[in-house]
Amino acid sequence: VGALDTSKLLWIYERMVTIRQFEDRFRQLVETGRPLGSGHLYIGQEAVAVGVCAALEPNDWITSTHRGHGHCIAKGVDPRQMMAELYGKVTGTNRGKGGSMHITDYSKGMLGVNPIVGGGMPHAVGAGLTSKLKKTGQVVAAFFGDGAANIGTFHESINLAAIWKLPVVFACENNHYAQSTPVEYSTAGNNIAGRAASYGIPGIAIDGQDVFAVYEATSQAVRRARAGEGPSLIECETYRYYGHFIGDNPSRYRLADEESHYHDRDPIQLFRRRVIEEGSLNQAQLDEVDARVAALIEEAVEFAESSPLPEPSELYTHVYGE
Amino acid sequence: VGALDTSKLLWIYERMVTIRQFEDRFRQLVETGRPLGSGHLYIGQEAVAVGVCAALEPNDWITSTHRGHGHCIAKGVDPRQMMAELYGKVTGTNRGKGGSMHITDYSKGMLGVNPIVGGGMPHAVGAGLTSKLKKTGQVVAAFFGDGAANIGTFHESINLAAIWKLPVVFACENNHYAQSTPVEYSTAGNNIAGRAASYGIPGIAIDGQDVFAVYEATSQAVRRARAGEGPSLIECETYRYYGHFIGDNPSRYRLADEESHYHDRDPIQLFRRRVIEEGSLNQAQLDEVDARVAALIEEAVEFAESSPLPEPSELYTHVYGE
Amino acid sequence: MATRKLNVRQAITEALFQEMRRDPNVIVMGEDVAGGAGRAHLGIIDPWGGPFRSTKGLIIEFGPERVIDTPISEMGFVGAAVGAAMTGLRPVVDLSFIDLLGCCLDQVMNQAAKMRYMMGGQVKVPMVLRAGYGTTTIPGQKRGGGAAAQHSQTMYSMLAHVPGLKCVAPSNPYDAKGLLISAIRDDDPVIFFEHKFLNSLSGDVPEESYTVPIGKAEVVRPGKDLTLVGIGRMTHVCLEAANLLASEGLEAEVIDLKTVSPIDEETILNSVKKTHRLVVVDEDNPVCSVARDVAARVADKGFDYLDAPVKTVNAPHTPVPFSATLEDLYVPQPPQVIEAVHAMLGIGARA
Amino acid sequence: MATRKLNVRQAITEALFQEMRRDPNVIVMGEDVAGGAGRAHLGIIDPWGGPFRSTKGLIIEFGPERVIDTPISEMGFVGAAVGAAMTGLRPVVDLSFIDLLGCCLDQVMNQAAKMRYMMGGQVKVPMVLRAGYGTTTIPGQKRGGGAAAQHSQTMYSMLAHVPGLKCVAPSNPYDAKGLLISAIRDDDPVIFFEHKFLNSLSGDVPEESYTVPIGKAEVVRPGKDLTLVGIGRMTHVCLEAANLLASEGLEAEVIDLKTVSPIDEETILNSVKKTHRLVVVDEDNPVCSVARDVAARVADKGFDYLDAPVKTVNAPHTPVPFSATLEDLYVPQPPQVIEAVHAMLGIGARA
Ligand SMILES: Cc1ncc(C[n+]2csc(CCOP(=O)(O)OP(=O)(O)O)c2C)c(N)n1
Ligand SMILES: Cc1ncc(C[n+]2csc(CCOP(=O)(O)OP(=O)(O)O)c2C)c(N)n1
Ligand SMILES: [Mg+2]
Ligand SMILES: [Mg+2]
Repeated sequence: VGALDTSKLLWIYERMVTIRQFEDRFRQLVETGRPLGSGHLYIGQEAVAVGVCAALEPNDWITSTHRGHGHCIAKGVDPRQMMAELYGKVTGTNRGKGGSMHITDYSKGMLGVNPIVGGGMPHAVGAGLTSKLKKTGQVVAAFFGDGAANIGTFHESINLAAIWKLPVVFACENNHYAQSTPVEYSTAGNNIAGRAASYGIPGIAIDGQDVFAVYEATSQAVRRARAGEGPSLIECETYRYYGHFIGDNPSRYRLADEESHYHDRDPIQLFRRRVIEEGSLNQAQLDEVDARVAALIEEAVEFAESSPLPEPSELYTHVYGE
Repeated sequence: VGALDTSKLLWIYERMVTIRQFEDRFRQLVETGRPLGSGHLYIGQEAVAVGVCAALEPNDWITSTHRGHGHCIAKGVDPRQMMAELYGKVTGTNRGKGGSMHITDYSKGMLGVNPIVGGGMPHAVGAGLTSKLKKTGQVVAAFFGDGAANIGTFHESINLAAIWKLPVVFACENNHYAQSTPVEYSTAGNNIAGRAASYGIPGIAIDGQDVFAVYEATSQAVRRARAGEGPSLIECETYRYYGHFIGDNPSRYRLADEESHYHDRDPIQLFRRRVIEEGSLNQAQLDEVDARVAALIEEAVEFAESSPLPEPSELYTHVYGE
Repeated sequence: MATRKLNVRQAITEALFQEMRRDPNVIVMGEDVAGGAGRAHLGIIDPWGGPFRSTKGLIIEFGPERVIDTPISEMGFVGAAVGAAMTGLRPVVDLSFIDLLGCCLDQVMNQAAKMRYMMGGQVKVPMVLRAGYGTTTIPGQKRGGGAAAQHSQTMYSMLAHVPGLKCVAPSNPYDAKGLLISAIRDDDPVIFFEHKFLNSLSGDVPEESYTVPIGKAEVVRPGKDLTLVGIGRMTHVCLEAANLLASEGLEAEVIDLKTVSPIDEETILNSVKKTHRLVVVDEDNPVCSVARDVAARVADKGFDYLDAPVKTVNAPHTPVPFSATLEDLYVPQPPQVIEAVHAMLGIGARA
Repeated sequence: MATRKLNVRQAITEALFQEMRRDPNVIVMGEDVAGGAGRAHLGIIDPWGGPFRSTKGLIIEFGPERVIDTPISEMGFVGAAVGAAMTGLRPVVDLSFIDLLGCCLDQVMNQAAKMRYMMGGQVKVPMVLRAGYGTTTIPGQKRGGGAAAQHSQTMYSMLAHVPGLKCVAPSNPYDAKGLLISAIRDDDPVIFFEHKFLNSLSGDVPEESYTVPIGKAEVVRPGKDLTLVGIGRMTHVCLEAANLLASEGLEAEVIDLKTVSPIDEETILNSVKKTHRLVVVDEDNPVCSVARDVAARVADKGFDYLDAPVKTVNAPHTPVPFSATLEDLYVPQPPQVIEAVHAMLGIGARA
């Protein structure tokens, strides 16, 4: 907690809680028969997105995965526009044309949820090139899953960023599963962080449930990136509380022990306990955030419900420019 | 040399010399205006192909690269049929339909020269799967270049072979260049062998000009593979004497020092010196091989020149079965 | 033997069971084709059974050596299937979504498809690549959105273009089973397109093993006034349109193309010879599509039969939008087919 | 300003120089686009200048930050170009051979092409992907063989199919320069097809910068009896065929398509309206090809103009063979065009 002031701590808490409440609400809506699509819930992993984004500046960039709601909220995307996107409304971030798997807010440096596994990693390299060439000082954080560590773009992207010394932070969210496939089956070698050695860059495995650990590791990687020393790889050990998508029952392929272990290490509860114990924030401050966020999420749902659908002509627009 | 008997030593020498003479002859034919295509010469790297294949059984498999003449000859493909293939004749290994970049002899376990960089590596994984599933005990050696170490299939193939403990030997020919790009530019990290650690498999960097070193390292990897312990990665430091293809002038991007260093470490001369010094073979035995190979290559050219072209109908055959 | 109702997914599962029993060289590979790999000792076995559950149960009977979960390494495992096929196995690869062709095209187009030819006939590559395609839109049914631009494509046109590949796209459970069995027994690489909307479509399927020939289209409704050619889900759209046209007094002949490579020209030309009019309905994007390919063949070889412009109905030249309200407009439906028929016949839009 | 003779390769180089001078956001990336990267301190700079030498000299003027050698990582560097384009640069990527699309299709088809749409117009992806295509066959010239199945493909049909991409295939140095400048200034991803055979073709090119519009075809030879549509090298084949046809008393109008996505229907329809006959000549494989696409459009929108079957001439549905004797047969040449014209007109083969 040390270096973080109250407003930063509240910022962190608010973003984590926003992710949690946003998705909980979305899940309920889907499960109670609201006519929405499915989605890949981020719940349980909040400390990763928020810890990473806490170490970034607003004009820094992130790339994301299929499980991207958390990344969006952490980077400052408006939950109202996000909810409207999930409803397929024209007021959504992407005018309803992208949905859960493509939420983007360029103005926030959020370069797109990207459901092709590994598909966003090269974009981070490209954004890093832009930053380097234009000397803007911007850093790019590339989120990816444990499953993505076995696809070619992982290898190619990290190698490219390393040889070009680009300001990219590769943030692996190792939630132990790719769909129902356990990471220890799919992934040879000791751990994903260790693969950094192949590219001569720092690699570190950390507790992804501890937002402070994530923030700390990312801050160090960001310093390195901004100093022109190149990319880093951070493997965050974490867990998704729900299935691969809404509707998937994870108890078919996960062990109850493991699930309860991570529920005991809930990132939001860990944060609350720690800041209260250390006296940096009090219960009332935290509860006030919870309430504020709850109101915001309510507003987001209302906004989404009451927003108009895209006009039929939208089918044909934005294929090309002009 | 130790364990190798005279016939094996002669076998090794003959195959290295066959590669050298075959390609020297092909190069001369092209350079003196014979109407042939170009090709990627293997000359200088003979110890790798022959050292690897010396450690394999005839029914083991290899996959190859665009620079594949050496791999073919080392695995026992008939130079006459190879030369006919280069001439586009129907008596060629591939009936003239593949050419230099696709020479294949399935009956020799040579699964194809493959000019898509990294394209052959997954095939080695697949052949390894066949071997494992059918319990044939066959091993697969996958040749690839230093440049190929940066493409996604390198990563995916080694990871797959590692998690499935397949009998594959990944043999990297690090000749320091991919086209004109030096390996130290394109390849982050210390060396390619070191990337083996990412997959928890043995990785070793050896002198690729020393056929005994290559044979030794491969033999060890093959033992491991046949024992069901999985793949290995061997990085062979080597050099191509000519340009990337016939017509490319390498002195535009290589240093004279470096070139002469490797000419001093010519794999065939090293072999000759060593076996003569150690008294395992004598000058006459070696010269006899040279002469025999020279006759074979002459025969190959005559065979190719006098062979018929494919019939026009061949354009349409072998697209599909039946 | 008996015939039961199965849906397309179940028909596919049955074909896989029967072929794996018949031929020990048949293996199944893909992400989560069983699921939870390596955890059998913890009692976890087969929790997924494939992205659409069509490989469920295989691992129980055939074990993890023949039902192989893969990491997310499309180029790697599709390429491994190519290598395995070259060396004696018959892999059936589950690519989940055809959109993921983006991650393995080299192995499909440059390797699998061309191997036999490049090697002068020395090798064959008997593999099947199964992939879900299309959207699940049901026009008018209220829902937020679909699977959007990267998980809803059709894409058979791109692969039909590639020499050396065969491509099939069954429209019903009977054909799904028979074509999959044919594909597995075929010595060439076959891309097996499974329409996501049709997976739950039910129909009569014999219990025993049987084949449906690759490369043969079928007249699924006879008619004399015009020919409608459909592919996959579009066959059903054509049949619905034919019903509506019948009420206008137009008897449409409907052909289910079934195989998009090679295309059965003969069946189509024979029909157009009789009807003199053709509309091809295709869920893929229009440019260089199977629909336009069929139209061009008929405009060449069947020109003298034609009494009217050849019409094609495709999805628009746009990515697939998420919002249901847009996705519903994206996929061709009976009204668009009827509109094309009217335009072809010079019938003005009805008031 | 003056006009000189340049070949296609030189025209491309000039376009790159001029655009890089004009706009500091334009960068060039690809394998060995300069070559020997990282060795400037050893006096090694620009030893390759690209696989076809068309980026030669750029690094001298623009330095290694804007002329970027890449490792062999097609998915990675094409994807990096997408990310760079999204964030403000204008990358011109050299893919060497279009066949290597196999290794980067996802970034081209799923990412670059669809980004603007999926994101509801928030971003643009102004990038150019340059790629060599085609064979260099010169029928009758004795030589062993060509570049075979994986280094000779045409493939624009597959990419013309993809919404969100534009695809151009110039047939001469003037258009190469003008279309490349247009492509670089375009805010959408443009695939720039460079025919390997045409690289050394020479023609008049103005010194100054100019654009040739994307999406416009051109009548390069007027005629009244039939229309020949060519693409890239095939435009020259059409012109040769037109000369031969003239000696039979047939005046062929020849159209150079220039852009294969979007296709200029209007120019083609206007021509067919006049000539009533159409042959489309395309070096790509036939199924779902640009040739058949054009034929289908005319069989629909130009049906009433047509007096004869619409003919298409393509490479066969086979991979590209190595042996020169076969490769010569693979690529369409004037005799096949004339054969198609005769077949169209019902003229029997001459004895
Ligand atoms: C290239 C690719 N392959 C497969 C899929 C199907 N798929 C979607 S998410 C997923 C699992 C991803 O696992 P991981 O990277 O660990 O992320 P997580 O879902 O755990 O957040 C798979 C296989 C895909 N979308 N893209
Ligand atoms: C995927 C792919 N990218 C690029 C090329 C063009 N190319 C052919 S060989 C080559 C260099 C390969 O270098 P390396 O792997 O080191 O092998 P070497 O030529 O040194 O034997 C390149 C870039 C290709 N054929 N395939
Ligand atoms: Mg995961
Ligand atoms: Mg090399």
